This record gives sequence, structure tokens and C-alpha cells, in this order.
Amino acid sequence: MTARVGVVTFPGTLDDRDTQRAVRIAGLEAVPLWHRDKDLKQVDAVVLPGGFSYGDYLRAGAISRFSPVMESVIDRAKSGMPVLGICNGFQVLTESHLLPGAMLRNNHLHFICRDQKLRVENADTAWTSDYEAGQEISVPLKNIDGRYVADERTLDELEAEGRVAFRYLDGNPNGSLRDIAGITNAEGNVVGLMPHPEHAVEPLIGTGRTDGLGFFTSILKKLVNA
Amino acid sequence: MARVVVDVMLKPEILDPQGQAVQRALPRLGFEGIADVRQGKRFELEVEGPVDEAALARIHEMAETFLANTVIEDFTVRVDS
Amino acid sequence: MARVVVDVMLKPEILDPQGQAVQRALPRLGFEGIADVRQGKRFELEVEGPVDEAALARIHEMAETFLANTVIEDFTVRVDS
Amino acid sequence: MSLDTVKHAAETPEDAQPWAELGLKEDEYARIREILGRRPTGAELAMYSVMWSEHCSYKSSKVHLRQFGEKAPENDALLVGIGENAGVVDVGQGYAVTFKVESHNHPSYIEPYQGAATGVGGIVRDILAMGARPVAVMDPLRFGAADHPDTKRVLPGVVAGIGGYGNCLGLPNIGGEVVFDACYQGNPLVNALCVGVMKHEDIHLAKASGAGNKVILYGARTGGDGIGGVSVLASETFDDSKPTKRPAVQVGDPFQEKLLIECTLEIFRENLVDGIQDLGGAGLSCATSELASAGSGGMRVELDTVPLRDSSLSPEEILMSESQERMCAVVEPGKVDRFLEICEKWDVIATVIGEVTDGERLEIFWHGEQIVDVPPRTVAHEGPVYDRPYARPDWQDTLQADDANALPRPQTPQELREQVLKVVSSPNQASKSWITDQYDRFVQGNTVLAQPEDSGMVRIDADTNLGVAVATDGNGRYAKLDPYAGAQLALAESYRNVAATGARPLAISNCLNFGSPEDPAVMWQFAEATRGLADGCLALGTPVTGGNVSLYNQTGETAIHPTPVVAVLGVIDDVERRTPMAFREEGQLLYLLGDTREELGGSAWSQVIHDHLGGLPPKVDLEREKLLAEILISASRDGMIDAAHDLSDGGLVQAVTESCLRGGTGARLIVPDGLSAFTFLFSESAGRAVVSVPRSEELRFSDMCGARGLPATRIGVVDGESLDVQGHFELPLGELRSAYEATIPSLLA
Ligand SMILES: Nc1ncnc2c1ncn2[C@@H]1O[C@H](COP(=O)(O)OP(=O)(O)O)[C@@H](O)[C@H]1O
Ligand SMILES: [Mg+2]
Repeated sequence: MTARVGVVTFPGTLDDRDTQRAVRIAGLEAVPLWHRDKDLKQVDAVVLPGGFSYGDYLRAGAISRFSPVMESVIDRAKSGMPVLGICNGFQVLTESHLLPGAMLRNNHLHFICRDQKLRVENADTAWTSDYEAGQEISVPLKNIDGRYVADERTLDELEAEGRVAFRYLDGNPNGSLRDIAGITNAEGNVVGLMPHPEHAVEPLIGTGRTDGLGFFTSILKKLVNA
Repeated sequence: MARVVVDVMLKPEILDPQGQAVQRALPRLGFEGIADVRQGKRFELEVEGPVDEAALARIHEMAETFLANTVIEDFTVRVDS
Repeated sequence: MARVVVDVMLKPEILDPQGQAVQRALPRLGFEGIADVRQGKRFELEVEGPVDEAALARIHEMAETFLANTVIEDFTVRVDS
Repeated sequence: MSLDTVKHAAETPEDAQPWAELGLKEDEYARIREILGRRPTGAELAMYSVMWSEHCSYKSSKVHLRQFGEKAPENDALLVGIGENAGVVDVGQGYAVTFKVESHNHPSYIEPYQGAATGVGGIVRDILAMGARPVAVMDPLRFGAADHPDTKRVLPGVVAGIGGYGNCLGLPNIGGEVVFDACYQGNPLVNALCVGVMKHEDIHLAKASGAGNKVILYGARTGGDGIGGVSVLASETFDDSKPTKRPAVQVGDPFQEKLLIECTLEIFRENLVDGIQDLGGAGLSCATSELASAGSGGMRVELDTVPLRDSSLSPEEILMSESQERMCAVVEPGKVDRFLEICEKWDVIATVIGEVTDGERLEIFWHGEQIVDVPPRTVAHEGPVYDRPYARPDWQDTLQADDANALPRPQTPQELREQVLKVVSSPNQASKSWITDQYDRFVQGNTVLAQPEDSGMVRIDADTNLGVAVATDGNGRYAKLDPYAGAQLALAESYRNVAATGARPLAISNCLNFGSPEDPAVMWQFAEATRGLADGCLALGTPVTGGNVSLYNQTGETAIHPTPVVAVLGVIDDVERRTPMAFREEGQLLYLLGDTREELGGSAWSQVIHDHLGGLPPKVDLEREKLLAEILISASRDGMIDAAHDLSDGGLVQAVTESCLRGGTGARLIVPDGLSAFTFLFSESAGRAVVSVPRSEELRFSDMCGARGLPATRIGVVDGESLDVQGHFELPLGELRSAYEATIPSLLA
């Protein structure tokens, strides 16, 4: 028996099929979820994949946040269901206030696509337990609205509680405050990050690294061994 | 039909690279004397029916929950004359 | 220092995908009665020195050649009070 | 103003009509009257004028393009040839691939961001209309001088537009070109390519048949932007002096296009369409007349039903509007409901606007009155054809006599070293990552190779590892020196780039960017280039599947260099066998494949060091190209090489620099006997590649080359932290890297 991981498709989502593939490669069952459906089809966890939902018009993630599927995701996340937001998914999570802060246009104003080195700062979340704290990984980064901002108090709080989950290494690619690449909620079930672990799961594809697979094996362990 | 304008600007403490890029380009284009530039968004809403207090209150709510992200942005609502 | 505001909007005949996306989302969020939404840019310029005719003329030129792309956009310049 | 109906037109034969303003020639207008047996209505005139424009009708190029069909090599892989939205090639395992390259040059000069963005949008819809899922894009680009102020306006906008649109669609950008040359000042070339994949049975064609079938327009609402834009713009010399005549450009909505893609693919999956056509240049005029012309019956359209963004549009404007993100489908009545349901699911507006009739006419109605009644073929497929006069210009001999091989060469090792640094850091040779990092190359999770590799490669089946590779190339300098050879060199380079990654070249697409066809010298360049390309494709066995012609690329009297851009598509059975370009393993042996001659005409060296263009381009030997490709493919399949990089502009030193920097390793090179270090490093002889061979494979590899008669010269070894040309100079990798990487950012950032 394996666990079911829902992958949400909003209009304009791009990485849903890649994320489903990553979920399957890790040995989980991928369940497509449609933005108009409140029904989460009895999934055990949800990934909000990358893309440009609603074209990222207005603000990245701002319109998707109000979709029927998000009502259910927000409810279940609050009662502990693991949720991972990647890139646009992270933006949806901040717009939904499941995670604090906001994402803004990169400080250099360009879209940037590159192989990005990260440090896993918190290896105790639902999505990072297969990494070691302090482990360095490289996964693709690709966005134009990737600059993480929050007020000083929130940032201090995140740091103090160990909720900065990932930090950029070897150069901050977008002006994110305190080099933050991803964060977690206090319970560790909701995690968001800008880089794309689902694009680093096969040795032949993309950058040729598989450093992103750990996200999906982490959740497999959590759900199946729980 | 009446027009209501919602202006959304980044909060002053948030870095505005777009505004900065504009400001930095100005001297090169021969425009001096602009000390600062901030770039924001302007929404023009065509409102059906009367723009009374109730309507404005609703638009205010719309701006607060949707048009602006108040974590990073301030906004103003006004009827266009 | 005085503030001059330049509003840049897409010309009426030009497609405004952003405004459309906002408008289409509104009913779903429970906001009815908005017939149209156009989204544009707002620039706030902090001007050194007096904002006299000459200064406004220069800002007008700046808007025309740089802040707006007049192939697809219209703009207005006004002193913020 | 009363409506100009068919009836009214018949009754008022003498009414003056604005045919000249719409770009028609007097005899063309006379021909329309002859076809119809009366004067055209305003709506008919609008349709004919856009459809008979150069851009839509290919009236100046048709007579030359015919060779692509006439000289086409026998090739079982070609499933759909020239004439459809895009050609389709069989790549095995039941898969078919479609690809095409198209220009959006003129709009991109006027409004760089939107011009380039809508260029991507247009080519993607062409691919989608064939029944395929778009899987990748590429963007061959050309700009004016790198340090010209206008390049700073045009380039960032174009790049942001291509990225903004393509990234938002979720299409990996896997390659392209960036070339700077003063000849493109005021006339940048923005070409865009899209590749799509489908199963054989999913191929769709643009034709309307089956009386009673419904015509459905779906996608964006029709607006007043870009009326006559693409077709008129691309069909006349752009004239700086008349800014007021600038037609409105179109704004793209990539989000809408993404929905259109997903919606259309779902419609295909349920087998709901009989015929389908995208709306591009000439909008509804084009879609309705082409669908009807290619089908068996006629078509009747109620123009009032077209969803509008601006209710004040006239019927003529609706017919000419080039609003983006629209498609037109022909659907059996029983399937209409399901079709509309799927559109609703994706928030795509869809409207039945007419139906296929058993007549022979395209009939269009407005408020119940007939405003168009034409034989559709005369609009879409039987437009005017010109055999324009052409003549070899008298300056051609002078240009060719100005031999680049006679230019002063570096005299000392120090000077040679300096010139190497200058060439690899010149805008055309320097790293383009400032540009390409603005494109998503990872999305869809199937990208095996992307820029700066020789060709882009995507996996198309995750179970079997089947993949395709595509490269695009063109060299306007070579083509200026000799358009026939220049076109073949573009073909050869692109072919070689595909083979260098281990894929087998199958077919080509092309975009022919030239000046005004009304200039006999330009027309001669065009005739020579098409002849060269057709002969070349026959020799290499790679048919032309389609392409695009962009004429009138000139400012005033000055035409751009003739710039045929060639895209070659190849297939690889197992992407795991692909050959990347990076030198990685210290100790591996470097072999130069092919012959190096003194060939500096049109070279990067002559441009960078002497600002010179003259002489003859490198000699073309297509038999040699074939042999080289076979060797590269065998070597990849049998695991004999770890890296390969083709040699083109900049010569050997450029290729070795790129492979070293990519892998982060140095190389020690030994100048072979009989060659000067200068020629060894800078010559641009075609038909060459450099490969990195593991020592354990050396014997097998050199035996294979020997047995097949391909010259293979051992030129050095992967080693150290510098580019060391032994006995001449040494360049630390760090110095080389900063020179190579700093140029473009410092020009543009
Ligand atoms: N505009 C562009 N978009 C995407 N990739 C590009 C672009 N320009 C150049 N490239 C990529 O950069 C690399 C080097 O380009 P180029 O020197 O033209 O290659 P080659 O000489 O092998 O044809 C190639 O991988 C090419 O696809
Ligand atoms: Mg190459």
C-alpha cells in the first residue's frame, strides 16, 4: 500500500505533470486535483506545483488562492495534512496566509533560470526528513517573482523557530531577504520554496542531478511508515 | 457608469526595483532632478449602479483582500471624476 | 519636494489580459457589479526643485518617450496634492 | 454609412475602392473584379488584400520555393509535407513530430516585447493546429551592432517577450541564436521555432468538409488591435519617416494561450474535430478561406456571432483583426456540445460561427445580409504569383575578390593570444547566458540538452527514452558572400549540430529572411539561397517540411544580409546515449574530425579583428558532412566519445574554449603538422567537429574513422586549468571565462 499525493492543476499551472512524475518516481500514487473541485479525493498530502496560474496576473498566486480546491487545501492543511508549494505553489501558500511573507519581482527584474545551490536548514518537516540539516543540494530555479519578503519581526520569528527551511547558497538569485529560498509553518506540515525539486529527480533530465527526490521520499516515509 | 480607481503601491519600506531601475535610467536619457521613483499599479473599475457608500465599502474590501496584498502593499480607493 | 504622478494605461483598443483576469475573478470572490477592469501602471516621481511648467513639460516628455510606450499605451501627468 | 453588401456591390460597379491603401496593385484589383464578375464588397476587398499580401500569399517567393518539393529527397519519414501549418515527421514507435520556424521581425522592431511574444504565440498555435502537444521552442535572433543604443532598446524587450510568453506557456526554450551585425540595425530578425509531438493517428489538417459540420471559433475575443498588422507590416519596407502610419500592434495573452493549448489537446483526445486552423496573420479571413479552400464544400459564416472585445468593430475589421490566441475548428453537429463543454471547463470562449455547406463558395453574412460571396481558393491558394526579375549584383565580384585570406595575421604568439581573447569575447562569440537564463529550459521535465549545447534535445517517451534534437543556424555573412553556398552552410551547420549530440538528422524547416523582392539583387540572393538549400537537402536526404519567408527586411535602400535560417530535426532512439559538449575527464584525448583549410572569408576573425567582410565563404562538401554525421552518431551509440562540439564561427579555438568552460577543465593543444597555429585556431572550414575520446576507446574510434575515410587528427588532451596551445601561448581558464562571460552583460545590463 502506498500513499496518495494530490497534485493541483490551476489554469496556467505548468509543472503539474512533472510533479506527478516525480511523485510516482518516489513510489507514491499521484492524484490529479482540479482547481474547481473542492473534493480532495482522499489524498494524504497535496503538492501545489509551479507555473503561472492565471498568468500570474495581478500578483503571482493571488487569483488561485480563491479557488474551490484551495478552500479544502487550507482547511486540511490547518489540521495537519502535508502541503508542499513549489514556486507558484509557494506564492499561492503565502497569498493564502498558510505561510507568512510575500513574493515580489526579482530585484534584477528578469526571469532567471539556473541550477541553484541550497542549504536544507530544517530537516524535520514533512517534506525534508530524508535530508540532513545543513545538507547542500542543487535544484533548478526558474521564476521572475521569487524575491521573498516579510517584515523584520516575522523574519526574526522564522529564524528563531527554525522555520527557514532552505537558504540560497553561492549568491542570492533574486534579492530574497536573508537568502530565504523556502520556509515551513510551525507544525512542519506546510512547506513552500521557490526552487523546483520536481525537476531534479532523474539523472538524465535537466541538470542531471537527483537532489530533489528527497522531498518526495520524505513524504513517502512520513505517510507510509506513519 | 462610474469609474472607481484603486491605486496600489508597495509599502515605503519594501524595495521597489522597478522604480529604482526607472530612476537610474533617467539621467542617461537626459532627465535630471528626479530624486525618487516608485512604481505601482492602477486599477480602473467600471462600476454598474450607483457608487454610494456601500459600493465604496465593498470596493475597499475588494482592494484589501484581493487587489492589494497588504503584507507588502498599501492602497487607496477613489471615485474618478 | 513635490510629487508628480504619471499614470500609464493601455489604450482602450488594446487587449488588457491582466485587467480581464481580475475582472473575471471578481464574481467568484463574491464581488458583483464591476463591468470592466483595466490595469495600468502608476509612477510616483519625487521632483527636486519647483514643479513649474518647464518641469512638467519635461516630465511629459519623459512619460512619452520612456515611461509609456505610446504604440500601445496612453498616459497622464499630474501634480499630487 | 450603409453596409456594402454583395447585392449593393453588384449594383454599384463604379464605386471607388481603397485597394491601393490596402496594399493591392492595380492589376491585382482588376483580377479580383474578374474573379467575382463585379467589384468586391468592402469585406471581400479586405479579405483579398490581406490574403494576397506578400506575407500570406508568398507571391514573390512561391516560384522559388517549389524546388523544395520538386527536389525533395525520397524520405519515408515525411508524413505531412509543405503546405500545411507545419510539416510532420515520423520518428518511430508510433510518434510523429512537427516543427516549424517563423519570423516576427517587423512587429518586434516596433514593439519588441509584444512583437516577440506574439511571435512565439503564433508559431505555437501552428504546431498545436497539427494535432501535436507543443514540447519546446527555440529563438534564432539577429540584432544591430551590439553597442548601438537601439539594440539596448530592442534586445532586452525581445528577450523578455520571448521569455515572458514561452515561460508562461510552459514550453522549455532549448536553443536558438543571437547574432549582432550592423546590417540588422532598424531591422532585427526575430524568428521563433516550435516543436510538437503526437501519435501518428492524431495528425490533424486544416480543411473543412462534410456539409452541415459546424465552424467553431474559440479562444480570445476579437478586438481592434493589430488590424492588418502582421500581413501589411511584413509586406512592405519599414519606413522610419512615417511613424503616424504605425499600425496598432497586438498584445499577447500567454495565459489565454496556455488554456487554448490544454483545451485543444483535450478536444483532440476525444476526437472531436474534423479540421482545425489557428488564427494568425489575416485572422478570420485566413482561417475561413483556408479551411474552406482545402476542404470539399463551401462555408457559410454569420459574422455577427463572433465574440467581440469592442462592439464598434465593422465587419471588415472583424475579418482582418489579428487578435491573438484564437483557433477555428470544424466539428460534426453531434460533437458540438461536448466541444463546448470542454471549452467551458478551460474557461475558453467558444462560439459556433457558421457551417460547412455543399456549395463551392465562402459566404459571410452580417446582420442577415450577405457581404462576402467568393470562391475560397481564389482567396487562399490561388493568389497572384510573381516571377520577379533577378540579377547577380555587380558588386558581388568585387566583394568576392576582396579576399579575407590576405588580411594581415598575428605576427607573434602574444598577438595570437590577444586575438584569441578578442574573438571569443566578441559579442557574436561570447556567452549568451545573460539572454538564455531568462528562458525556462527545464519545464515539462523532459529536457535532455539545452543551450549552450549544439542542439536542444527533449525526451518524448519516458519509457523508451526516445528523443528528438533540434538545432537552428544561419550565417548572413557567408550568405552575403555567396547566397547559394551560404544557405548550404546554414543547412550543414545545423545538420552537424544535431549529429554532434548523437541524433540522426531527419528533416528541416527554414525561415528565409531577405530584403525587398522588388530589388533584383535581393531577388537573386533569394533565388540562389533557395536553390542552394533545395540542392543541399537533396544531397543530405533531409526534406524541407515547411518554413516561412520574411521579405522587405530593409531600411531605405539597404537590405539586411541575406539570412536563411535552417532548423534541422533529428531523432535519437535512446537519449541516454546523447553526447554533450563539455570536456570533463582529464586525460581524455581530443580529436579534430575533418579537414582544415585556409578559409577565413566571412569568418569571425575577419569581422572582429579587421571589421572585414569579403572573399569566399568556406567550401561546402555535403558528402563529407554526411560522413562526419555518421561517425558522430555511431560514436555516440557505441559509447566511443564523451563529448563532441561542432566547429563553426570562430573556428577550433572557439569550440575548444566553449567545451572547456562548460566542463570546467583545461586543454593542451598541439598544432598539427602542416598547419599554422593561426589557421588551426581560426579557420572556419566546414565539416568539422572536435571530440573527446576516453583512452580506452582511442583505438576503436580512430580505426572507425580510418576505415570510413574521415580525417581524424589527434590535437591534444583534456588537461589542466588553462587553454594551452603548446609552443604558442597559454590562457588560464579564469581569464578566458571572464572574457567570454562579461561581454553581453556589460553591453546590456
Ligand atoms: N536566443 C537564444 N535562445 C536560446 N538559445 C540560444 C539563443 N542564442 C544562442 N543560444 C544557444 O547558445 C548556444 C551557442 O549558440 P551558437 O554559438 O549559435 O551555436 P552554434 O555555433 O553551435 O550553432 C547554442 O546552444 C544555442 O542554441
Ligand atoms: Mg554548435
